[in-house]
Amino acid sequence: MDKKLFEIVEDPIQMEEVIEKVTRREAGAITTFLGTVREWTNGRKTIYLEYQAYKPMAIKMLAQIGEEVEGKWKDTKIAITHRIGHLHISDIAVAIAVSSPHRKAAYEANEYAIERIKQIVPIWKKEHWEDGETWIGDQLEKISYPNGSPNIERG
Amino acid sequence: MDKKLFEIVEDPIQMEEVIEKVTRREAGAITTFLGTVREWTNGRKTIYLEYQAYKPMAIKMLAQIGEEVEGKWKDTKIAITHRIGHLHISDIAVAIAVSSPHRKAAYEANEYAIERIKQIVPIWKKEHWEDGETWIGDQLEKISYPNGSPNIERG
Amino acid sequence: MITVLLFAELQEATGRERIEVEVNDMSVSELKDWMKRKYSLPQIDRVMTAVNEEYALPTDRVKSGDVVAFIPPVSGG
Amino acid sequence: MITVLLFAELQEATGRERIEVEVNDMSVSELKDWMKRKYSLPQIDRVMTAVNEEYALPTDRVKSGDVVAFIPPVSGG
Repeated sequence: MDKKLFEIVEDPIQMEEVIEKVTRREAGAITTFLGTVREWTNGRKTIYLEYQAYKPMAIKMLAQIGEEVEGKWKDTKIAITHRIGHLHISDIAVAIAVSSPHRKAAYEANEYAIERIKQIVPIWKKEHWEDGETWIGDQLEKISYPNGSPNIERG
Repeated sequence: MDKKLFEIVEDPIQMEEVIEKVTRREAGAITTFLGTVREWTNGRKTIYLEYQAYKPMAIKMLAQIGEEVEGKWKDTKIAITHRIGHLHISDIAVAIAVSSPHRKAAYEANEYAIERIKQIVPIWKKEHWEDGETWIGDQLEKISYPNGSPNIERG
Repeated sequence: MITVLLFAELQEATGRERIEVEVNDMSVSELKDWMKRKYSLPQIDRVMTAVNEEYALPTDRVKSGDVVAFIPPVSGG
Repeated sequence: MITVLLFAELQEATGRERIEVEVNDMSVSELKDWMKRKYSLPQIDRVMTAVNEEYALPTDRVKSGDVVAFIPPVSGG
């Protein structure tokens, strides 16, 4: 699997580049997901976010998600870029692009990928609110490991 | 509703521009769909496509889909650009961007929009195959008007 | 006078994009029947009709000054 | 010697990104218990563990030369 399909970057994400990675003559549908920094969460105002990653493992886990996707949805191709560091409102934190001959698979595979990112990829978000700061984990958002789902595979 | 959110164009579609139209401080998720020209359909090789539109009505219908989406999924914003004319393999024929505070709505609304485009927007595709040409309608693809769905509204 | 717009296969079958029809006050289905005979268009039976850019029913009336578009099965997207 | 990597809240609680631990051959859960006592980290109980960049079970053994990362609940995306 091409390593560049799965990246952790510190500079702004260029959507067109992520889309280009999955563009193919046999694809009729490309779906993308952009996770952007939202100003308000549960009534609290975000000033900026800080993302941290365990970079080599995060890239491995993104590639694992890619294998899962391409196993579950035949003929799909996926690329994922996650940005880390200091992000402002409306900045793109993550971009996922999936191409497929048909659109149904492109939507399903894309949504599967973002769900898995939120479960198994070692990346952490620190919210800097107007009135404080917190590392976001299962205490504030959803439980991050429903049913112990990081799929521990034994060697 | 901002008219520029719904466009029929003859030049290549710039994805970033479509995304920009729906980017908002309150959005945490943006989904896009790109319909691209596929080389092979049911074993026949496409050389290029020709799209024709009944332009003023097509823009109206895109705007109607926008109203449907924003009525069904609270706090979503949608932009749709469809290209017409001569398109080659991998060219983008249609781009849909939906922003939403939460991702589930962004996926659902986006998929709803492409289904509706294929039902009610007066745009036609002529396939130029290696061995002939055909206007695509319900004789070759799916029935275009399942259950008479163009929602005829009486004034 | 009614303006009729033709697209896709109907445009190719007739060699016309636009036809001016010298009638007033007829139903959409009457207009379709007239088109079918005059231009030999059997496929017009499976075509939707828009009057002034809104989808219309077969029983809707068409009046002088209206723009009627015949909409073959669409295939955008 | 084992290398321990700390992230997010664990990094801030300890003031350390990386710790070298002078032990050989212990289980992941024994290492967690040791970390919990030594650095006062009650939250380590709800943290996943990766050994050499693969998620590990509490019963997995950690040996000299391994890189162990404690992975607080992730919040990417």
